[in-house]
Amino acid sequence: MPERWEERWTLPPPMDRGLMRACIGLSGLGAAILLIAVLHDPARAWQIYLVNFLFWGGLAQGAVVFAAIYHVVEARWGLTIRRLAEGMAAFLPVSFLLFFPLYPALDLFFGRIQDVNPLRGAWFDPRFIFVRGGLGLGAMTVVSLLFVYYSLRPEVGAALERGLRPRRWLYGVLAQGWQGERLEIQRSERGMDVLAAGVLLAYPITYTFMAFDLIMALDPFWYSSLFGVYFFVSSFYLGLAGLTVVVALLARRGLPGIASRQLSDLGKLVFGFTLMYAAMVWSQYIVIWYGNLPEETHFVVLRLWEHPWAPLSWSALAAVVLAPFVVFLSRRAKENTTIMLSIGLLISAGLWLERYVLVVPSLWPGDIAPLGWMEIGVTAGFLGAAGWSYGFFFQHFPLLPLTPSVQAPNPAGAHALEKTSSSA
Amino acid sequence: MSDLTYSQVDRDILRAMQAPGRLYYVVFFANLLVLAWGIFAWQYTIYRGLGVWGLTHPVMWAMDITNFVFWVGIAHSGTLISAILYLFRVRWRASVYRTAEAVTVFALLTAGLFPLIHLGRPWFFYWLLPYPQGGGLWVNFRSPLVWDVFAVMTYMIISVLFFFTGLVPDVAVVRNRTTGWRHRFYAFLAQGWQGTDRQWRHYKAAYLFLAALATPLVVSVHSVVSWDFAQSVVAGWHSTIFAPYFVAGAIHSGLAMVITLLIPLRRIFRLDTYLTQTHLENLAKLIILTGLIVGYAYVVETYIAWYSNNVPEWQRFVYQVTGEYAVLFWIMILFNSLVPLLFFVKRIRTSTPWLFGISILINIGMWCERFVIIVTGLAHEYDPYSWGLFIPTWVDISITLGAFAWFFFWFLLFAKFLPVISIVEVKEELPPPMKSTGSEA
Amino acid sequence: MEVNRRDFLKIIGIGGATAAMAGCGTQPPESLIPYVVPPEEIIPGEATWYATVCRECPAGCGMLVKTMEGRAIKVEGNPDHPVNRGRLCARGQASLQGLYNPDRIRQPLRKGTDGTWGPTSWEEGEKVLAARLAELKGRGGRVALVTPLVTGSLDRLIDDWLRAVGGGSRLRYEAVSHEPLREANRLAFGVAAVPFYDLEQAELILSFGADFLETWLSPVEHARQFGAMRTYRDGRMGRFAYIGPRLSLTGANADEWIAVRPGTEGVLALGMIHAILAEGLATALPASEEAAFRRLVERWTPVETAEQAGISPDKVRVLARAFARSRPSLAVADGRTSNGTDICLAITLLNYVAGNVGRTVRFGPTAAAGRTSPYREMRTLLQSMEKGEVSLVLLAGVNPAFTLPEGERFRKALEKVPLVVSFASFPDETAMASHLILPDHTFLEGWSDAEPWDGIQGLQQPTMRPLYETRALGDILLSVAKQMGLQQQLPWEDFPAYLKEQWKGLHRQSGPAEDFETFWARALQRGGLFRPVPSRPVRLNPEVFRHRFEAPRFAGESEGLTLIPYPSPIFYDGRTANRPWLQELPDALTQIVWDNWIDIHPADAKRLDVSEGELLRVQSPLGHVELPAHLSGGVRLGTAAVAVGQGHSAFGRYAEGRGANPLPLLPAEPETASGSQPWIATRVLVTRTGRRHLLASTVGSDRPHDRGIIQTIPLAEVQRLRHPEKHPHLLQMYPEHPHPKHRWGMTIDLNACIGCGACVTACYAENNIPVMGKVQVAKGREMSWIRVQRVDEGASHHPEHRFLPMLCQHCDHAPCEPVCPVYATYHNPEGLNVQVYNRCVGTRYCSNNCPYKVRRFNWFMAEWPEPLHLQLNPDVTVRSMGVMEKCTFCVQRIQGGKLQAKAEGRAVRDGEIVPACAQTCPTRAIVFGDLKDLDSEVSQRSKDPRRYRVLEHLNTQPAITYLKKIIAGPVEG
Amino acid sequence: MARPSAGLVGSFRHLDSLLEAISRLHQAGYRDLQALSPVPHHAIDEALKKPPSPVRVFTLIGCLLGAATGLVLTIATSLHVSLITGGKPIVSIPPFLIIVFELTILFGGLLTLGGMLLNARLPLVHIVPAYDPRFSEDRFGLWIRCEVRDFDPVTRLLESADAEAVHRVGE
Repeated sequence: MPERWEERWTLPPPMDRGLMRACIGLSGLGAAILLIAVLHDPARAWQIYLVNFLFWGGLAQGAVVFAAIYHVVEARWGLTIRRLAEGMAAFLPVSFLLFFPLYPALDLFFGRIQDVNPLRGAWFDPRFIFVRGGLGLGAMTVVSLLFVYYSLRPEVGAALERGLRPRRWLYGVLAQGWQGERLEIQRSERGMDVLAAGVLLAYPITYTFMAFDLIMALDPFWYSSLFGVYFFVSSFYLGLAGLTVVVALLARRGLPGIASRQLSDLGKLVFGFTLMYAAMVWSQYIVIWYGNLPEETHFVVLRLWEHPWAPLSWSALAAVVLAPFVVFLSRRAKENTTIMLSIGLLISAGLWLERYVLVVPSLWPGDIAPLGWMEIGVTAGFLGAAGWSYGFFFQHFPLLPLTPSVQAPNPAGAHALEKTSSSA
Repeated sequence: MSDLTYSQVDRDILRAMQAPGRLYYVVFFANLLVLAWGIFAWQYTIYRGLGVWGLTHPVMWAMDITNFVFWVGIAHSGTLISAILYLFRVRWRASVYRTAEAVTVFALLTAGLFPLIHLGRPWFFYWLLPYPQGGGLWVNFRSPLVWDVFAVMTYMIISVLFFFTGLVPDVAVVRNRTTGWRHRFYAFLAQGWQGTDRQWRHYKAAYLFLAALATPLVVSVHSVVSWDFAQSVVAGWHSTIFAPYFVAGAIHSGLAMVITLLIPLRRIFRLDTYLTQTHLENLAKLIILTGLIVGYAYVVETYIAWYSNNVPEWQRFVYQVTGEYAVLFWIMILFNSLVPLLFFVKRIRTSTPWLFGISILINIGMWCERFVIIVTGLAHEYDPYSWGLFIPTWVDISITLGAFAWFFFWFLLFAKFLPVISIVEVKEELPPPMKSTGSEA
Repeated sequence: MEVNRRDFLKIIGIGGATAAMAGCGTQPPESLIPYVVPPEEIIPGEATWYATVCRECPAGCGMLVKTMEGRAIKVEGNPDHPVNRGRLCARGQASLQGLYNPDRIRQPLRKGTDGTWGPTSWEEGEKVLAARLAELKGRGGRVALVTPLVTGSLDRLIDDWLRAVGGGSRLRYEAVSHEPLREANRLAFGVAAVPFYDLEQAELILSFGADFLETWLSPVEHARQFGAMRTYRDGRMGRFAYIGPRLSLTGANADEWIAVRPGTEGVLALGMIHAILAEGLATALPASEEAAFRRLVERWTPVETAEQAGISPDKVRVLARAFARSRPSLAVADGRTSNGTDICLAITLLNYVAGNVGRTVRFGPTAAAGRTSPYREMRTLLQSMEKGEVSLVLLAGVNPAFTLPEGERFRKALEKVPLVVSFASFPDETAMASHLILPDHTFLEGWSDAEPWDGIQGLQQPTMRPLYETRALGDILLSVAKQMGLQQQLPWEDFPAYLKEQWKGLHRQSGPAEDFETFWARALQRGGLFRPVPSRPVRLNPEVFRHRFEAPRFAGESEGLTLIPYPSPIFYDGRTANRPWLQELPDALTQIVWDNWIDIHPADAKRLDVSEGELLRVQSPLGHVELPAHLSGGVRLGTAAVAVGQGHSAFGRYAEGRGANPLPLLPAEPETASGSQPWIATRVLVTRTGRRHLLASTVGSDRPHDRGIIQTIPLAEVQRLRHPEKHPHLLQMYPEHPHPKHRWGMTIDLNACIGCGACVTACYAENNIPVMGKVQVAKGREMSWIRVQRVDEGASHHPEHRFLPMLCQHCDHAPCEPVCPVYATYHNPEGLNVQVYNRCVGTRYCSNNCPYKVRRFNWFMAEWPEPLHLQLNPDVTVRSMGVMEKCTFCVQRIQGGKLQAKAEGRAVRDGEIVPACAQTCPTRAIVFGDLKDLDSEVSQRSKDPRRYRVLEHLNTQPAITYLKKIIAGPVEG
Repeated sequence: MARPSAGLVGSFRHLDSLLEAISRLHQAGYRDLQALSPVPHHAIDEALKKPPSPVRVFTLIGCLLGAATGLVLTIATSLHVSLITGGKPIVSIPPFLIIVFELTILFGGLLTLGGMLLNARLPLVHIVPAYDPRFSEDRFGLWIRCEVRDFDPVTRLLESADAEAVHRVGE
């Protein structure tokens, strides 16, 4: 790992200009298609929009939460990975803005639940959902960005001091009241302590209510108390998967700080969350299966046993649970970038499908699953947006963080770390 | 701690195993009395019938199952600390995990009794075991209670294995320093351990895999326990969040129990060098986490009760908050999810009295939680005509106290007969004696 | 007194051994002819049925008694009997516990000079009696013989015998009697009789305080008629309004409760006549009479009437209109106030004006109930006893020391009598006050016959050999006569001979189509001789127009609450208070067991600062009792109600010391007109004692709580009903499972259920359900497999009771089954939710997971004090401690039925397999059968558009379909 | 060749001395070495060039065995008893999976332990002569089995890696 920080800027950004342009183009195209779709078949357009909103937002947020956890538990095994995760925060403000176009669709989504129980009507009044959703997501975004900001601040300031990196307008803003490297590193550590905690507190709450309001409530009869947990776990899992993709890609480019050990640690983490995700699915399934209460079962049966959703659901489960579980049982698989990359992609794709199956069957009356140009277009648009925002981040900020000061706090720590890794 | 030498470690930890003082005996026999009383209460139940408990129609489970869930819960923190933290390479676990594991084993010994005690015809308990029975009958594998049998049995076996495996190298040390029957006893436990590289290699491997197995197991066990309730259709029981909620709750209570036991242990055996304030502080931090999870579950349960638009669900919630058992409910909210937040304050989580007090409150709170879930769910079921109340009798209470006595009976023996801190792992945490770095052992 | 009773129990103890012996496999006498084909001998394990008559109250229902190994183990109604057509009430069901009551008097007893009891021999006892009679013979009139309302042969024998032994006064004393009714009919039509009221035909019934579903005349019969009358047919059903200060169980089944002031029922009736005439609705009335009526009732304008009765004038007009317009209508009355006769008369006239006489009110058949001796005569006897004019009192089956307002005084008076002989079967208050007890058989052990209505001769035969050394009253009388050398007057050597003689007479009347023996055999098999009786036309007696109607009089201060004692639906006049099944049977309206209490209106309670369960001192000018308060909107403001029947000071372990007997609070003056005893005749001052009393009830919450457990539907909407909407989205986790041969199911029509609780007691009797006692029930540990849930859907000051029999629903998706770790409960191929007792380990999870809460756990080892154990049904396991139990749909009967069908090589017939609850249900609310048989009644009924299943949203798929109760709303004119 | 019964035991104060000794003996061509230490250390394993423990295989087998047992047990017995409860299918896979899971863990754990005992040659009835209680406390031991004629060179090697003491065992 390069000790002298100048080298941090010599590393090439993960995305070159061409790729960036492609992404921007893609997002523009997506927007266009969305527009056409809305005019053509709003119901269908908005539901796929919601799917992607949940998917990409969750991906970015999940990754940032990972960074926060990494900081809180004072992990030391892969700083680069942390920074790559922080990078995903760049999409959060975009995602936040993408929430608001949903407004016209809310009546579409919550008309039924308002009819079913007028008592709950006020709670599902589109305006109210809009407000609380906006506030929740807003807060979540702000906290996440601040966390990342504190993580960046030291190198930004350092860069300015050394007159590196021309984009003064941005750096100027970020490095307000710079007090010198040593001090800044400590300050940023403290700031990150607080904000990481903030992120970790805000995340479950925001995402629980996202799950309840934007997915569960689409079906006016169904409810499951675990659904919130399930959703934020799966979003975090999604974040990890996305991260795995990025890490695997960069590892093949030989990015320093990402050795086979980092890969395999990341692999173990993904493996762990495969189990976690499975547990969340299972905990709901077994209870609903056993109780066999119509108000619960209809939601599950519709997706797992009824045409046309069953094949989609099962393939989603296969991609999200089965594949990673089997593959990651092997130790070597976790160190192989190709396998990591493909598993990462598989999980991400699977989770996109999962979001799709959670949302669409509640809204879509037809007996053919709507998967056509609208869906592809809108998804592509989101992909583009996520892409260029991520690229943007690394065009401005180094891949290797300065905080926490790299040398491990005590040799015993390193010692312990070696020891267990050897036995693992 | 890093200025310790290997032999110093041996001396310090073995000191705890010297012949006990008067206080120990007083406590031990007082405890024995309570235990005897509890056993009497149980025998009386068997003789007269479950009618001597406060149980009634519709509340057919109450303190019996509460105790069962409570003790299984206590067990969980042990495995968390010894297995999960091991996998996560958390260094500070070394000095606390032995005690935590002992808590696991003894808590399971206690919990395991209740499925037996609570039966209407305990003398037929073996009918719950999977073996071909009269008329080609087997157990009903669809029943959560059978899952319980498997989960708890497995858990008990695995934790005992884990416990004794971890003990072997330590016991070898003890073996070398004892004579007479003690020597023979420890020699037996040590299984002829000498710490050859071969032994160590396979030992470490086995230990790692046991840890890897124990981790999903511990999660499954309390999930299964939670499903004793969640699989039913009882309003307030049938809830998908129960599994993770119970697991978190279990660890919550377990950590509290570990703190409750470590603090006096550390004081009496003067182990402050090994059980430092940071150890307790870290446990306290974990408690913040579990406390938050449990609190989250309370909130979500409430929200869903309202959201579901399910009349019995909501009425039961209102009853739980305002009915005869409301006090217990509020105790549970206060002690389990609010009081632990005090640990956010560094001064509190680093002060032994605070730690001790709060950990005891959490123990109380978690017991209440189980009671509230079980009893309020049953007391106000679907048919209002059959609503009813559980009012504990002296027998209920005696058996509950007896269970605590039973637990402490084993723990007291443990404290005197086995090293309460893992000698080897503490040594591992020390930098090895190196001529090059001049560090000595 | 106390001392005596304790000795008593000692003696009973001695008798124990005999009982045990008597129990095991006693062969019944050869002469008995069973209901079904006579068996050559008793086949072990096979039931033999005997037809007989229920004597628990004067209604005289026909009864079939199931005996096994020579022991009576279950009683059921006799389907051939015109009174009850196969149905029985709870009291009838519990008669077995009279037979097997552990406190029965087991041999003749004699009180020593020191007042302690000792056993004696029959010879000895009869000698004493004979000697006494002999010495009194010819000194005339110093003998008094008191029996309840005995009818038929025994009645005649007693008269003959009394004449033979030298005469004396003979009383037929019933505490719950109908003299005012009889007197009213005498005044109106010159016929001193209680007519036949045809509830079934009526379009509208107005009950002026007549609790015809509980204790009035012939409850089971009336319940059946009522059920039929209330049946919904094309948009209509019979309407029913209840008028009276207290909402009785009968009233609870009415469309409307009009809470008039006590004793003003008659006024309302007169007011209605006034209104009917005013609106010219009395079409049936001849002009002459109409004028007379106008004069008679002119005082009672609707306004005046309403003023006196404490209701609104409109109500009077509406009722009048409705009553006159519904053809036919029917008004029934029970005069229990000081102006009882006037009330009954007014109602009789109301019926007459509306043209119901001859249609729904028919003279022929008339009721035996009209032949009781008025209470006034008991009073006379009492006074002459006090004057020492009576030297011998014979008491058979009556308990005046308990049922007379001056019971205590009666007991003292008895002391003035040199010899008091009691024929009682139980150590009740009166028996304890006698000198010599010559115990009679219970009716299940002896011969007799009963004639509740003229034309209906029920034949009572012994169903088993007497348990103890008891003798039939008839036999005693005859043998005493023999000892007195009266052979020529009374030549019969025992009562059966006399009985046969009487029936030879009936045989002659019925025409010698067949020889007597066949006639007799058929009578025994059928349970009696039932002949239609033509109804006699009656003419209104003009005298009646000169009748002066009086207002009720009440003793006690005016600020007190008017006390309304009423005969308990469960204990009648207290004679069944020693039956544990009945003590454990929840009172229909309060669900309280093992107790009695005083109903106080919530507003009064507020005024008096009284709370539920507080022990109150109830003070009348004549005395005071202490009773726990029960707050209930079921009494009119300013009144308080207490059930009669509890509060025994003697009468065995189950009856003694429960609550208090309100009768001693009542003034003793007979009602002038009829000589009956007015029960609603005093006001009481209610004061707090500050002490509390545990009222054990089986109800958790009696409010509906929006659970939709008891569902109702307005009359108007029934027609519009189509099949109830299916669940909006029924996507299940797993497929349905088939029932290859049968699928046993049940329908319960909530519109027919009157909440009487007969099903509950029948279930106790059939299924060996243990009785837990007050303390355990208070803890919610009653063991009933079926319960009649009561929900109050009305306002707190005006309750609206709904009843729902709840039992195991035998769900297709029974939540109780999968949670059992040992397969102790599962779903059998015929759709039964089976409970395997000897497999159960008692985890109790099944009960926790049963949404209907119908599973019962054996908290202790159940006990049946000897000889109650002799009643246990050998076809049903007695459950041991620590196991779960519940309704089995009477699986033993299902098995029996299937075997029967198999033996006869045919399919099971619809209706041949009937569980105990369905069998006894007086209104046929409960119907059982095979749902796979699409023509079966149960299948038909379960297609009824009113159908619903309790807690359907849980997808348990019960085998029991309920039919919603129809709410007709207040009567409109 | 037949394994020599006798041997030398050197005891060391320091871990690195031990490692030093090991590598020198290796160079000198002595292969039959066994280290004794109060704590495990991967450096020792690396120095001795021992293969990784095969216990993991036992664990895996155990788990598979457990899973299989669970499936067979639940399905077979349910089919055998074949009573319907709560309308659930006779073969109700979801509940059975819970049993399968528990047995997987149980058997896995048991075989793991078995594997360890088997491979580590435990339990050991007789303590090897080379063992010294201090090896469980604060000393590192190295046991070389060799012919008597090699004693001197080995002793020298050990002392050159400054062993505290060298004993002869197994004569």
